[in-house]
Amino acid sequence: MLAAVLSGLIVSILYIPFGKYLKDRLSICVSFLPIALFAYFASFIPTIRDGGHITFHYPWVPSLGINLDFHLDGLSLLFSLLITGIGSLVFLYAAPYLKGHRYLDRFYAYLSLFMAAMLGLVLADNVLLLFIFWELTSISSFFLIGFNNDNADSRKSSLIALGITGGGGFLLMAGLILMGHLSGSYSIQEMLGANEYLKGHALYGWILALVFAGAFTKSAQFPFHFWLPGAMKAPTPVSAYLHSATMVKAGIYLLARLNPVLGGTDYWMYPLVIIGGVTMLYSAFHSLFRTDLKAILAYSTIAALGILVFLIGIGTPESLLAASVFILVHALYKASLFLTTGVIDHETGTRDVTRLSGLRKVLWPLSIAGILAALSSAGVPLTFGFIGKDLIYEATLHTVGVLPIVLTALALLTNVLVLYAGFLAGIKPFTGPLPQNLTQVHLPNALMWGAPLVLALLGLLFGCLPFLADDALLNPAAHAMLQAPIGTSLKIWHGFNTVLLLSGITLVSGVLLYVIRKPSQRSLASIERFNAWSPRHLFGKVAQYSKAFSRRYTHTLHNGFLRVYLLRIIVFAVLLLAFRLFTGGPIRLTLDQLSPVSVYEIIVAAILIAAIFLAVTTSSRLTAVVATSVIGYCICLQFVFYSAPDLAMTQFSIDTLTVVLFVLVLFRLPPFLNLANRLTRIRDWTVASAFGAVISLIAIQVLNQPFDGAVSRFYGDNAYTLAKGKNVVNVILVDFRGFDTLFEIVVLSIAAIGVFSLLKLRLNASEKE
Amino acid sequence: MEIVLVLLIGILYASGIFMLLRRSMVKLLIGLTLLGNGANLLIFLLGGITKGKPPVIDTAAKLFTDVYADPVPQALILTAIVISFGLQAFAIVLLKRVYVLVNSDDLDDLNTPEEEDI
Amino acid sequence: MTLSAYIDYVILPILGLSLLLVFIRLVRGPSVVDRVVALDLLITIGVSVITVYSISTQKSTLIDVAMILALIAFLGTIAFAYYLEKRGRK
Amino acid sequence: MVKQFLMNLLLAFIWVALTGVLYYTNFLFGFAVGFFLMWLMNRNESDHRYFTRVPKIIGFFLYFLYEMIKANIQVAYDMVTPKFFMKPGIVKYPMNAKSEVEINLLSTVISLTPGTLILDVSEDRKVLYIHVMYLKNKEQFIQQIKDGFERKLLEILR
Amino acid sequence: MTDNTLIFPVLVHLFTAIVTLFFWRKTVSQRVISIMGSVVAMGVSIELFAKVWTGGILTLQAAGWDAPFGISFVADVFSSSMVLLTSFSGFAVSLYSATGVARGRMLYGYFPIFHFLLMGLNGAFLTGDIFNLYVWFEVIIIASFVLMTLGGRKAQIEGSVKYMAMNILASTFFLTGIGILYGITGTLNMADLSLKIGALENRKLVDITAIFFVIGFGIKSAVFPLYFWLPSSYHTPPSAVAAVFGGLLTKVGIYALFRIFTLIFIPDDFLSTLLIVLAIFTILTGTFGAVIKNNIRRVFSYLIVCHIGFMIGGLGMYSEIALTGALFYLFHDILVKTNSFLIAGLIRKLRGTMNMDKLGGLYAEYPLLSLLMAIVLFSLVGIPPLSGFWPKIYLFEAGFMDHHYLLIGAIIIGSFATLYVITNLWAKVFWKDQTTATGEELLTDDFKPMTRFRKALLVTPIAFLAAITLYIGLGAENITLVVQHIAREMKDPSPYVEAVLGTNVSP
Amino acid sequence: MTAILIGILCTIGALAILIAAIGILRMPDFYLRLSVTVKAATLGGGLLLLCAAFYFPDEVSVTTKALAIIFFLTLTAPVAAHLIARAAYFIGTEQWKGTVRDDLAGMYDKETHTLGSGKESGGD
Amino acid sequence: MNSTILKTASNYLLPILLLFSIFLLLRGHYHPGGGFVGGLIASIAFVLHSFTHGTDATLRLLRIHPGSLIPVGLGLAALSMFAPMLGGQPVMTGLWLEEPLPVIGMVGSALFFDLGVYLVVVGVVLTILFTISQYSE
Ligand code: NA
Ligand code: NA
Repeated sequence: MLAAVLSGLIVSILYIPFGKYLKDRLSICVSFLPIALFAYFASFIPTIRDGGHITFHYPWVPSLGINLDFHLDGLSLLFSLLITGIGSLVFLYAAPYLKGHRYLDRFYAYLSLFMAAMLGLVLADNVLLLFIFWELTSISSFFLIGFNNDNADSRKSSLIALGITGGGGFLLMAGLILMGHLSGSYSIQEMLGANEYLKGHALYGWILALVFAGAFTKSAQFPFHFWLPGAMKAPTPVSAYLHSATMVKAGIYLLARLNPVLGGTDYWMYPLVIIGGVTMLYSAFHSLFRTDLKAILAYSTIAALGILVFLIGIGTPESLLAASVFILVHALYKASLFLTTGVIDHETGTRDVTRLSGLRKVLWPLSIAGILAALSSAGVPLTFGFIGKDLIYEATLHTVGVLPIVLTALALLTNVLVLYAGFLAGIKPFTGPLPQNLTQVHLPNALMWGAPLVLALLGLLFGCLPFLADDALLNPAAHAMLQAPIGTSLKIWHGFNTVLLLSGITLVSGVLLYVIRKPSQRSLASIERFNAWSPRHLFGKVAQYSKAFSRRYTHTLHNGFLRVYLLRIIVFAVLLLAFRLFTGGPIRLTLDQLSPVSVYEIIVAAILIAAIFLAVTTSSRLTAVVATSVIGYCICLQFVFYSAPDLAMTQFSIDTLTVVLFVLVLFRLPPFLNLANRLTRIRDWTVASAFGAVISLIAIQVLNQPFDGAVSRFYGDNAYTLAKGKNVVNVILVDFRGFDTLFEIVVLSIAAIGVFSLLKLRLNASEKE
Repeated sequence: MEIVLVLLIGILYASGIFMLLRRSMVKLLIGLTLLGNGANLLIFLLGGITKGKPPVIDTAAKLFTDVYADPVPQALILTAIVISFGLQAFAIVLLKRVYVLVNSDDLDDLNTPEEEDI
Repeated sequence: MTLSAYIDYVILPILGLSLLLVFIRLVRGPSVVDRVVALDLLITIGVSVITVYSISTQKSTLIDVAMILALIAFLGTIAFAYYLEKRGRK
Repeated sequence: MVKQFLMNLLLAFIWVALTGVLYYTNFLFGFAVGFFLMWLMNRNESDHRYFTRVPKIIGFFLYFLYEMIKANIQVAYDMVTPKFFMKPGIVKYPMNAKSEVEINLLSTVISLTPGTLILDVSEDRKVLYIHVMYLKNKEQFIQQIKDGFERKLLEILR
Repeated sequence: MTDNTLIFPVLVHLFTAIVTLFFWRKTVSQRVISIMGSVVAMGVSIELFAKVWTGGILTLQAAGWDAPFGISFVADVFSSSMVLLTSFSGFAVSLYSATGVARGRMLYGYFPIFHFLLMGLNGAFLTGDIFNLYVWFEVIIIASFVLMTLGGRKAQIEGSVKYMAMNILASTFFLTGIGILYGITGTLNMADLSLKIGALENRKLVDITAIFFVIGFGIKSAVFPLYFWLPSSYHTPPSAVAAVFGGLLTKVGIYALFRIFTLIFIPDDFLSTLLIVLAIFTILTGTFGAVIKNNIRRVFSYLIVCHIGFMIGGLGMYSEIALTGALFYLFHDILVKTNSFLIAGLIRKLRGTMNMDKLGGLYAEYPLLSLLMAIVLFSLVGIPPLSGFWPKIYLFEAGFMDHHYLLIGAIIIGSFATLYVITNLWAKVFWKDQTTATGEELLTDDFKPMTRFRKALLVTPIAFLAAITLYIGLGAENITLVVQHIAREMKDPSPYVEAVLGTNVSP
Repeated sequence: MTAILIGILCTIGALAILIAAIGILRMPDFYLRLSVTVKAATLGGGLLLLCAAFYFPDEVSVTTKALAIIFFLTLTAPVAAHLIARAAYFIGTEQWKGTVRDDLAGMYDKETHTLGSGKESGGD
Repeated sequence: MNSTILKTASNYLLPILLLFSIFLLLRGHYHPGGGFVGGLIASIAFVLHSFTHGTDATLRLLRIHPGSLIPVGLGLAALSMFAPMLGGQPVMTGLWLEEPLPVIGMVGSALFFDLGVYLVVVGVVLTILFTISQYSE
C-alpha cells in the first residue's frame, strides 16, 4: 500500500534525472502507473463489498503520533478508483494533447506527484497525514495551474488558487490539530470513538469553523469559489483531472470522512447546507452567462461541489448515498466534458461556445462522448445522472420541517441550471451547422477522443446497470460516511412519485432554457457589471487593503531613522522596567551599611556630572570629545578611590586612545548642527531621564540585597597558593577567567582587521558580491 | 558614597540614551561611550565597593591579611572596557566612512532608498 | 593628626578644589586649545591626587596608576595638537 | 667622560651590594663615595672635566630651583591679587645652542620657569620664540637668558 | 565529566582563523584552509553531538577550577545540536564563499573573520558562564560588523550603522543585566545562578533582571519592537555573509533566550505573557514587512523576523510541547534561512540583481537549480512534509493546550504570509520570463561563464543544506526525539546544574 | 620626622597646583594660562611624587617609579605645552589686549607650517 | 608634526616607553599591569613616534607591519591556553616552571598568555591608528 501511494511520488522524482529521455515517445509509458494502481485498488473491491476494510501501518514519526497509517474503506476506495481511473485516462489523453511540449516531462512529474498526493489524502487514516497530502495536492495544483508560466494570467491564477487553498489549509491544520489534541489521537479511527466528546466540547465550534475553512476553500465553496474558474488556465487534462474530478473533491472527501466524527449536529448541518446551497445556486446561475467552455464547466463544477456539500450537510442516509453517487456521476460526466472541451480547443483553437457548432460532422466520436456526458449531467433517464438526481431529490425531500420545500426548490433550480450548462458544453458545440472556418478540423489521436468516450460510456453503463457500482462502491462509501448501514440501494425506477415529477420538471425546464437562451458576449458583459460585488473582487480588495495596510505599517514602523528605532527600544524598556518596578512592593534603601563620602569624591563626582552635561550640550565636536575624556578620567579616579588600580589604568589608557582615535577621525567634519527641535529634545530628555531614573532605582534595589561573596573569597584565597599570582585581578584575567581575556583580544583583533579593511578595501566594479 | 554613585550611574545612562537619540553620528558614539561607562560603573557598584583596599596581595604575604575589594567585578569591567574599545574603534572608523560617503555626520543623510538595492 | 588624615582632610580637598577650578576653565573654553590645556592639567592633577591618595591609604600599588596616567596623558595632548594643527592647515 | 660616569655607577652598585641595604639613600651615598674615590685617584689632567661637571650640574639644578620658586611666587602673587601687572609678549631669542639636545634642554628649562614659555623653534634652529609674561625690555630679557640658563647649560653640555 | 572534546568546535575555528590570518593576501590558500577547517569542525561537532547524545551532559571546567569559580563549558543536547547545525551552515557558507565572495573581500580578511564568527557562535552555545556568554556575543557582534561593512558600499555602511548602534545597545542591556545578576547572587556560573535565582525571595528583582535579558537578547534575536536593525541591514552584505547572519546570528539570540529563560529565569506569568505578546507582534510585523518588499533579501529579512516570533511564542508558552515545537523550528530555521540567503546570492550570480521585478525566467533556463531552490523555499513555507511543517504541529498543540489562541492565529497568519511571499517570489523570479521582466535589457549572468568546478562550489552548499533540510522533513522522527529530549532538559534543568556543579550540590 | 617633611612638601605641592588651577582660571588669554599652568602643575606634581618616594622608602620600585614620573613629567610638559601653543597660534587664538609684542607674527609659512627665523637671508 | 622639539623628545621617549611596557608586561601577575596595559604603552610609544616622524617612518622602524603581530599574538595566547590539553589536562590549566627565573620571576603559561595579549594589543592599536592616519594623509 505504501508503495502504491508513494509510487507517484517516486516516479515524479525519477523524472528529475530521467525526464528528458521520456519526453516524447515514451511518455505514454507513464500511464502504466495509474493503470496498474487502478487495477491494484480494484482488487480490493471484493473485500470492501463484503463490508471489510483494510488498514496499513508504517511508522514514520511515532513520537508525534504521525505514521503512514492507511485505511481503506468504501469511501477511500471510491476515491482511489476515481483518482487512478480518471488518472489513467488523463495520462493517456495528455500524451498526445501535449505532444511536443518542451516541458512534457515536468507535466508528468507534477501529475504523478499530484496523483500520489491525492491517493495519500484519501487513504490516510491519520488527520495530519491527510493534511500533508492535502497540502501536496495544493502545491502540485499550483505548479499545474502555472504550467504555462510565461503567461501572466496563468501565474496570477495559480497564486490565487494556492493563496485560497493554502490559507484554508493552515486553518484546517489548526482545526485538525485541535481535534487531535482534544481527542488524544490523530487517527481518524480513534477519533470516531471520541466523537461525542468532541461534539460536546466548548471548542467544537472552533473545530468546525477551522475544518470548514479548509474544506470550503479546497472545494471552492462560496465565497472562496473564484479560484476555480481561474484554475482553468491549466492545461485541459489538468482541469479535467484536478479541478473537476479529484482535487476539488478533497474538501468533500474531508467532510464525508469527518461526518461520523463531527457531523449530526445543527452546527454541522446548517453551515454546510447554507454554504452548499448558496454555492450551487450562485455558480449554477453564473454558468449561464459564460461563453468560454472551460468557464462554463468550471462554474458547473462549483455548483456540483455545492450540491455535494449540501448533501453531506443534510446528513441523512439518503443524502449521503446521494452524495456518493453524485461524486461518481459528476466525476464521470465532468471529466468527460472537460476532455471533450480539450479536444475542441486543441483542434479548433477556440473555446468560445458562441463560435462553436456542428462539430459532430468532423469530430463524431467525440460528439458521442460530449452528448452522453451532457445527458448524464442533465439526468436523463438511463444515464447515471438520472440516478444521481433522483437521489438528490430523495434526500431533500426526506428532511424535516419546512426544509424539504426550501431545499428541494433549491436543488431543482440548481439542477435546471446545471443541465443548461451541461448542454451548453456537451451538446451545443456538436449540433447545428458547422461554420466554414471549422471544416478543416480533423479527428485527433484516438487516445484523445477515446478517453472522454470511455468516461461517458461508463456513465451510460452505470446508468443502465446501477448495481455494478452500488454494492461494490457507493453503498460502502456512504456507509463509511455514516458509519452505519445505509439500508437503501440504487434503482433505475422508483415508480411514479414526487421524485420522478421533480426530475421531469428539471428536464423540461432545463431543455426549454437551453432552447430559449443562447449564450452571447452581451450576456457575459451584463454579468460582469456585477464584478465589483463578486467575492473575487472583494477578496482582491481585501488583499489590496491589507497590502496597503502592511505598507503603511511597515513604513511607519520602519521609517529609516535610527534614532526613532532607538527611541522605541528605550521607551519599551522603560515601560517594562517601570511597570515591574512599581508593581509589587515599595522601594527601600537601608542606609546603615553604606560607605562614607569624602569631599574629594564629591568633587570628582560633581565634575563628572558637569562633564556629562558639557558633552551633551556642547556644539563643538572637539569639546564633546574633550568632555567625554574628562568623564573617562573621572571614572578612572573613582576606580582609584575604590581599589581598582588595574581598572583605572586600563580605563585611562583606553580613554586616551579613544580620544586619539576620535581626533584622528574628526578632521574636516562640520560642526554639530542643532537638528532637533525643542519638542523633540524635551521628549528625548524625558525618555532618557526616565530610563536613568529606573536604572538608579534598580541599583538601589540591588544594593539592598545581601551579597554572597563566596566566589571572590575563593579567588582571594587561591590566587597565590594555586595560581601563583598576587594581583588577583590579573590572576582572574589570565587564569581563573582566562577565556574571557583570550576572546577579548580576539575582539580587538577583529576590530583591527575591520578598521583596516574598512579604510583600505575598495572593491572594483566587477566584484559584485 | 553608594548613593552618589547610583546618581552618577543614572545620569550616565540617561545622558547616554539622550545622545543615542540624536541625529549626529558623533553624538551617537559618545552616547554609546557614556552608556558603556554607566554599565561599567553599575557593575562596579553592584559588586560592592571597598575603599582603598586593592585586591593585590602584599609583596611579603601569601594571603590577604585585610579585607580587599571584590576582584570579580573589576575583571569583568576590564574585559568589558577592552571589548568596548574594540567596538568603539571600529565604530569611529565607520563614522569616518560615513562622513566620506555623505559628507556630513547627519545619519539621516545616510538613508539609502530601496530602489538602490541590488 | 596623622599624615593620612592630613592628606584626607587638607591636601585632597585642595587638589579637589583645583580640579574643580580647572574644570571650570574646561567648560568655559573659550577656545578648544583652552580646553585641551585644561584637560592636560586635569590629568596632571589627577596624577597628584592618585599619588597623594596612595600615601593616604598606604597602597603603593596606586603609584603605578599615576605612572600610567603621566605616561599616556602626553599622548592625548599631542594628539589634540596634531589635530588642531592639521585642521588649521586645511 | 661616559666611562667615568659608568665607573662611578658601578662603584655605587658595589657599595649597595656590599652593604646589602637596598635603599635609595644608600645608593646615593655609594655614588658619592665612589665619586670621591675617583676624584682622589684621578691623576689624568686631560680628563678632569667629569669632576668639575658634577658640581656644575648640581649648581645648575639649584639655580633652576631658585629661579623657579622666585618666579612662581611672583606669578602666584599676580594671580591672587585682583589686578594684573603682566606685560606679555612673544620674543624672538637667537640661540647659541646648536645641537638637538642643547636646544631641547634649554627650551625645557626655559619653559619650566614661570613667566616664560617656548612657543617654537625656527626651522633653521637659530631662533627660539619665547612667550614672556613680564616683558619690560626685550634686549634685557634676552641678555638675562643668555647669561643665565643658556650659559650655564652650555657649560655643562660642552 | 571533564572532556576537552567540548572545546574543539571553538578551537578548530580559532585556529582556522589564525592560520588564515597567517595567509593574509593568499586567497587560494585561505579558501582551502577555510573549507578544511569547516570540514574538521563538522567532524568534531558530530563527535561532540554523538558523545552527548549517548553519554549525557559533558562539562569542561576551564583550567580545572571547579564551578562556579572558573569558566564552565557545558555541552548538553541543546548546545551540541546548535553546534552541529552551526557546523553544517558554516561548512556550506565556507564552500559557497570560495567562489561566491569577491576576491577583494578575501584580501581583506573575509575568511579569518568568518571563522572568528563561527568560533563565537560555538562559544556562545557551549559556555556555561553568563559573562563568558557576553564575551562570545561581543566576538560575534564585532565579527558581524566587520563582515557587514567589508566592501564599504553605501548601503552596507548604512545598514552597519543601524546594526551597530542597536546591537551595542543590546550588549549594554545584557551587560547591565549581568551586573545586576552578579550584584544579587555573587556568581556568574549559569548553573549556580539557576540555583541562586531560584532560591531568591525577591521575585520582583528577578523579573526586573530578566527584563534586561529579554531586551538584550530580544534585540539580538530581532523581536518586536526591537527588531529594527535586521531589516535595515540584512539586505546589504554579500550573500555568503547574509547567509550566516540570516541563519545563525538571530538564532544565537534565540539560543540565549531559551537558555537563560529555561535555566535561570523560569518564565512566570509576567514573563510568559510578555514573551507571547512580543511573539504575536513579531510575527505580524514580519508578515506585514515581507508581503510588501520587492527585493528577495529584504523579503527574507522580514521573514526572519516573522519566524523568530514562532520560536519566541514557543518559549513564552513554556510547556514541553511548546518548547519542542520552538526548538524544532529553530533547527529547521537555521538551515533553511542560511540556504535562503545562499539562494538569493546564487540568483544574483545568475541575473545580477535580487529585485523580483527585474528577475525572471530562471525556471526555464535552470530547471534543476530551480527545483533545488524550490525545495528550500517550500521548506521555508512549511509545506508538509518538509521541515517547516512539523514544528507548527507542536506549536498549535501547545497553543490549544494552554489556550493561546491569539498566538495560534498569529502563527497561521505568519505561515500564510510566508506561503504567499514565497509563491509570489516563485512566480516572479522563476516563472515569469526574463524579457517581460526587463524589456530589452538583458541582465548579466555571471554563472554561465564559470568553470564546472566553480559552479559546483556554488551549488553544492545549497544542495548540501537542502539535503539536510529534506532529512529534517522526512526523517522528522529523529529530530523529534532530539528536540523532545532538549525540551525535557529545559523543563527540568537539574541534570544540567548537577553536571556543572558536581553531584554533591543538592538542588 | 619624615611625616612632617612629607606634610610640608605635600602642602607646597598642593598649593602649587592650586595656583596653577587659579592661574588657568584667571589668566586673560590662552598663552598666559598655558604659561602659568605648565610649570606650577609640574612643580606641584613633582613635589607630591617626591612625597611618595619618601613615604615608601622600603619599596625601591615605588621610589624609582615616583622619580621616573617626575622625570617624565618634567620632560614632557614643556614639549606638550610647546605643541599646543603652536597649534593655538595656527588656529589664531587671540592674545590678551595687554600683549606688548609679537615677534612670531608672520613668521610661519601658511602652507607648510615651517617657521622662519628671520635670519635666513642676510644673516642679521 | 613639524616640530624639532617633539622630534628630539620622541627619540628618547620611544625607548623609555618601550622599556616601561615590558616592565608592565612582566609584573602583571603580581602588581597592576600585565599584557594589556603593557601593550598599550608600547603602542603609544610607536604612535608618538608616528606623530612626529610620520607613519611611514614608524613602519620602517618596525620593519614588519604591525598587523602581522596579531596572528602571532593570538597564536601564542591560544597555544598557551590549549597546550595543557596535549597533556590531558583541562584546557587553559596553568603550567608553571618549578623555580622562578631571575628577573622575570615565575614563568608559566600565564606569562606566555600575557605576552600574546601584549603582542595582539600592540598589533591592534598600531594597525588601527596607522591605517587611519595613512587614510587621512
Ligand atoms: Na618660564
Ligand atoms: Na592586568
